[in-house]
Amino acid sequence: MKNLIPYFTLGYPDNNTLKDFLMAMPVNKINYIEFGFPSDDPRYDGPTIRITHRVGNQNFNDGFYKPIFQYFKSNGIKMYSLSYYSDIGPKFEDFISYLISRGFSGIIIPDLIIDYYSEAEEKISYLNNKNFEYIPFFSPSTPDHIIKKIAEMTSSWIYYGLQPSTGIDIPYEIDYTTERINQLLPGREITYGFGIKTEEDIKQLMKNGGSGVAIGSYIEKMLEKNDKKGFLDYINKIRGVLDDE
Amino acid sequence: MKNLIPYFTLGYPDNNTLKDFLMAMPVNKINYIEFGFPSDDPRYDGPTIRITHRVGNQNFNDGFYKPIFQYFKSNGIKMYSLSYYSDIGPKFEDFISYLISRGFSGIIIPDLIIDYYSEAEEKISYLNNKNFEYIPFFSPSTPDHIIKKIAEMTSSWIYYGLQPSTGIDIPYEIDYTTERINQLLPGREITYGFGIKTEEDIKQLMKNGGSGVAIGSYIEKMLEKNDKKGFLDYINKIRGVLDDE
Amino acid sequence: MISAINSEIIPENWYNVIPDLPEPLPPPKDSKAEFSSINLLNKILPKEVLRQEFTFKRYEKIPDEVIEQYEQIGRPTPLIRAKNLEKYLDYGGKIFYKFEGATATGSHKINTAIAQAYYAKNEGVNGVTTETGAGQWGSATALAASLYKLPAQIFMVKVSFIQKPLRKIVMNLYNGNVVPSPSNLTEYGRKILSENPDHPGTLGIGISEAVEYALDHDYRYMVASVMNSALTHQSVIGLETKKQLELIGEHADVLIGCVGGGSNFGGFTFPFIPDHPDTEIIATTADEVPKFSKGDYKYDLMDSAGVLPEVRMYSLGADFVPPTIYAGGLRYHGASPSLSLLINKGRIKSDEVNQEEVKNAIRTFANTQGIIAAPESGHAIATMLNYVKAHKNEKKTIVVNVSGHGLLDLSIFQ
Amino acid sequence: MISAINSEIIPENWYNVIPDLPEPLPPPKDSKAEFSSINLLNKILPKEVLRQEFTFKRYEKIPDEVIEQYEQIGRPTPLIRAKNLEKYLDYGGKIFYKFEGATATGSHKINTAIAQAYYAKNEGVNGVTTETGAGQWGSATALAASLYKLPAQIFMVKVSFIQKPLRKIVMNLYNGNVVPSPSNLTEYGRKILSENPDHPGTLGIGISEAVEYALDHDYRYMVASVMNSALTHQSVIGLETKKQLELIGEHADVLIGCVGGGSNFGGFTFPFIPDHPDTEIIATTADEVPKFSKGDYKYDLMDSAGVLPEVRMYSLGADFVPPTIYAGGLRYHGASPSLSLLINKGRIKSDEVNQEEVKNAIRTFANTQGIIAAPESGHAIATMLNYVKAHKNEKKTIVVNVSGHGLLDLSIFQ
Ligand SMILES: Cc1ncc(COP(=O)(O)O)c(C=O)c1O
Ligand SMILES: Cc1ncc(COP(=O)(O)O)c(C=O)c1O
Repeated sequence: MKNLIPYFTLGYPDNNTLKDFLMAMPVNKINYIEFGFPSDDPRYDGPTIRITHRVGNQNFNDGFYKPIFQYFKSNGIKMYSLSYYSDIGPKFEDFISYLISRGFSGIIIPDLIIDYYSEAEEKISYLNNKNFEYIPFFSPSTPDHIIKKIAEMTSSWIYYGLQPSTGIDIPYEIDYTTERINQLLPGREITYGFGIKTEEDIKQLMKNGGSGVAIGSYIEKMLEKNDKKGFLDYINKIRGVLDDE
Repeated sequence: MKNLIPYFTLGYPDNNTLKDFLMAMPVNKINYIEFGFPSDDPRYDGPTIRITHRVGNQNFNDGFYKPIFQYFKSNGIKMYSLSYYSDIGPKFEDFISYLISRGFSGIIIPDLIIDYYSEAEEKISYLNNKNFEYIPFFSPSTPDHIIKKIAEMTSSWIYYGLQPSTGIDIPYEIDYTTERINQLLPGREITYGFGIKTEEDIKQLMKNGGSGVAIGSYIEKMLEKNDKKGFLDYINKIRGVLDDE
Repeated sequence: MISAINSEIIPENWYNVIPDLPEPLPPPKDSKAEFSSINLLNKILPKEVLRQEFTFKRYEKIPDEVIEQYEQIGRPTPLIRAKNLEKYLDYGGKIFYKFEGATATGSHKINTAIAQAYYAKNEGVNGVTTETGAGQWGSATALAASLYKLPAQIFMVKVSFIQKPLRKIVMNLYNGNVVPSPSNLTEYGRKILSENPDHPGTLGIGISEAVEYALDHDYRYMVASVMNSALTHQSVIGLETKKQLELIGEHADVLIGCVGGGSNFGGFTFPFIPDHPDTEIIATTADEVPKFSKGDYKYDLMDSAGVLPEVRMYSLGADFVPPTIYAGGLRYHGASPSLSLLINKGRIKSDEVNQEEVKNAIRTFANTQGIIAAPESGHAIATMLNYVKAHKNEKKTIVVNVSGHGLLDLSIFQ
Repeated sequence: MISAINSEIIPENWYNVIPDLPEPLPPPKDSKAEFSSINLLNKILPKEVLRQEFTFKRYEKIPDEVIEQYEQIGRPTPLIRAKNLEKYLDYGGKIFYKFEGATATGSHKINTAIAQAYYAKNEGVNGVTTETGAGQWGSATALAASLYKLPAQIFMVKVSFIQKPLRKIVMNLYNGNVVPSPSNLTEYGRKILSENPDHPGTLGIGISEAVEYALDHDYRYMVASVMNSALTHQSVIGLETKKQLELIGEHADVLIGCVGGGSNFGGFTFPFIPDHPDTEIIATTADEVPKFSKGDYKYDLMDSAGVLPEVRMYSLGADFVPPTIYAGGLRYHGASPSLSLLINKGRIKSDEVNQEEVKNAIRTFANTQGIIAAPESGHAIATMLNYVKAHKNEKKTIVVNVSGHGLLDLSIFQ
């Protein structure tokens, strides 16, 4: 089964609305979930998600989410944290221990190999030793040799962002992208995300060997409008598209 | 025997001095002689000879020279007139009759194919019909096809000027020149003139197939100085050079 | 030059350094929380340019229509061995120079202007617009637009517009509409003029006017430098140079170029990055704009008006005001992100030269090689002369990019 | 451009048209009875130049040292098919242009300047000297002298010296010493200045000063145009063009160039004379200097001062003073003897164009091809545009010589 990975910034638009959406989500249609820990400087996110961080920062409260994390964990859904190294760097080990304690399977750190490349190797080894998945985040601007090197240091799935930042409508080329990635990372499980535009694109990505898609900005917009029905329909629709493949 | 062709402007520096030089000339050392009929516009002559024309124009007097012409004729020396077409053109036929009456063998007309090219063919035919030699005058600026064409219309010897005008010290290239001329006019009798610089050059010209040299400016200078001895020595010396070959 | 070999020298593909960088390139980011200037790019850049801005593709096919115009404006440009200069310097090595001044508008700027105008034309827009300081970029934009029969609206910083009347003539000859900025063609310009009718203008104001004009008239905005797409288009310089060196069996030991926004430098040197690991690469700036030695490697605004995104680069601060140096094209406060990264990682070195050195370098180059280099390019030449002096006994093959001629900047010698 | 093919395009020999003329060329003659200005040439020209002036040799070997400098200053120059212009004119034929503006000093003048300076250097003289009007020739002389490390003393007509300060800068960058003429460097100049300190100068005075300076300082005088040796050196233009056309399998049906003294025109077209009997050849002059239509084919002075010999040519009279037209290089009253003869014999046709046509032609050429042509070259372009209009349906291959760029003459558009 292809993976559908919804993304949520914790605390957006408010704790209760988010909980409402999360609990309504049909757990049999997803297998991974991505939680954004609100950042002070979500610089590689687009305007939609940037706002969710600012709001989430006000609202996030571990006590509120602890049972929710527990709920997903017990339903066999793997949880991944999206966190900026600029936020967690100073207290990296504590934060990883915290994530483990909350049942998370791994972490995505979009700025680690961009802005802290010299520290990346050490941190990835640390996570490997903890048996905690480090999910490499690559994008069009990740050089080939770095994609190879980082991928070799890990064995988990890989997150490939089609856009320079989330929710930005910049032309991308699916065939070239998958060709590149398949060549650099043969046989690897790849999730595509960051501004996928159409169902057609999703189909194409899966046809070309992708193993899943991550959906973020679109969901945040429905949370903002409190459109739970729209959200559920959307999840079902994408699930259908993925299953078609 | 190679030809030595001395040149004199009639009437220069005065009739008597010129006569004195002419009569002193050893007739066995020369076989052609060239007489310049003073021109109003000797434009293809250098400064030395230009002056002789101006002076000669004042002095020339047919009656004075008639016996001299007779003297050379009777000594078997062929006489050639050097005349500008700009002077003789209007009374061309009369002038040719006059030359014939004075025992001349032919005529050199330096400006005919330069400034009156369109009339040249007709005039040359006229001379041919009269059995009067037309001596083609060529120079570095005569185009190849014209050298060929004019030469084919005549059978006499040919006057090749090494310089654009007489007595002008401009670098020339003997080997190239004779190569060109021999190629364009194989087997033809060629006299070189117009500013030959050294005895070495004369030797070289003869060695390369030239049949004679014409000497002008140098002689005029000795006439000017009334240096008869120098003149006779020079004639002897050049004769020697030619005979060496 | 029309000859059998032309098609062999002009490359078929541009080269994009992104996939070969030593580390991932920090992407552009929005400087304001609510407004996405990255999204704005979507509305003002041709789609293809935007795509190229973020592509990982190492090679980007140059459209046939662009190659045709490259040939029309004088590509390939010559690579000439500066034998007279070698003799003058008594240098045992070899000095080559690539001469972008041989193109129609007299500098490398035309290389990206043609590409951008082509993509704009292809998308059926009404015209193109841009800002210009000293006028090099405005000239290139005007000609490129004219080649594809597009109108061009150029906002020229008012003080330069007044000081450089010849540049305006050039742009007019190329069918460009040039106005001094601030102008009354835009709301932004009108607002500034109403506050101060004698405002001398700035590049930031010019950019803001051009962007507003593009949005209002369905024009596209033309990017002079700094951005990755511009550097990719400029790679034609380096790719030709590589090919030309190859044809004569030479290997570049040292590459030298000058840096304003980084486009001629990146275009010239980046194609050597993947397969010339031992080639020394040196970026020259003006003493007065010491971005690499005194600037920080940080996220900063591309333009003082904050219209375009922030990028991570060496920067002296978007509001840095350099002294009025004679090399207008080197006054920019930052440098292209990819170049900045390569400098930060030590792959590319930097150098700074002062006005006197540059003037002398231009003089020496003129009276030995005959070429009067642009003041910007004079910096690269000055660094090259210093390099030769410092490495007198090493017989290196040095290649310097002379990004433009200085025939419209002669007044600096007055 | 450095490439394997360069050496194939730059010819090994110059071409001299003399042996291929339809009739013998009337030689130069002295205008004064007592004084031989032809002899004077002997003292002021390098021996080799003088020899070439009167040689019948069809091919003259270009010395290796000259070929090396030809490469240094940008030869071969490009031959470009003006596809944009063809489209703009909707012309079914082909238009090519040879671009001499691509050389270091921006015009063809450098081709003969290098040769003359080389021969002067070879003969161990102290320096070279010449006069210059608008400055093109002075720039070429200064650079050529600098390339062979000879001092150059340039007498620039005073009024131009004042009006064109940029030209002076260029010559200085090329190590040339430039003074306004009349100057106090010569007796002749001092005499004129003592009579009128504000004398504006003339080309004739400049020539007299240069000749005097050459005689007094063991310098050699450099000949800009008109004389045969200069045309022979310029034949590098036409020989390259022939080769370039050959390489792409094209045949020139029509050749067009502009005529001042005739050097760029002769250099461009004469190499086609011997083996292209059917090629139409058209010489363009300015309406204001109608030498071919209103001048006489006669012996006349080469210079108004009467220092140089008389030659047979089309002339409006050595004291002809044309209106101050924008194309300084076309103001000369006569035209090279060989060209005059070819026109007189009908082998070459002539055309005249007016200022407005020329300006429009330069504009059209600029915004289609990107090249801002020199005003002189603009005349050739104007004739070409008229030719295309008049022969719209004949698919000719037209080749036009663009003898220089106009970047230092932009003020005509002000
Ligand atoms: C001739 C020339 N060289 C260099 C530059 C610097 O720009 P960049 O660094 O983008 O090549 C400019 C900019 O105007 C220029 O005109
Ligand atoms: C660019 C250019 N073209 C043409 C000419 C005319 O001279 P010529 O007829 O000798 O080529 C000049 C003379 O100054 C010139 O500068």
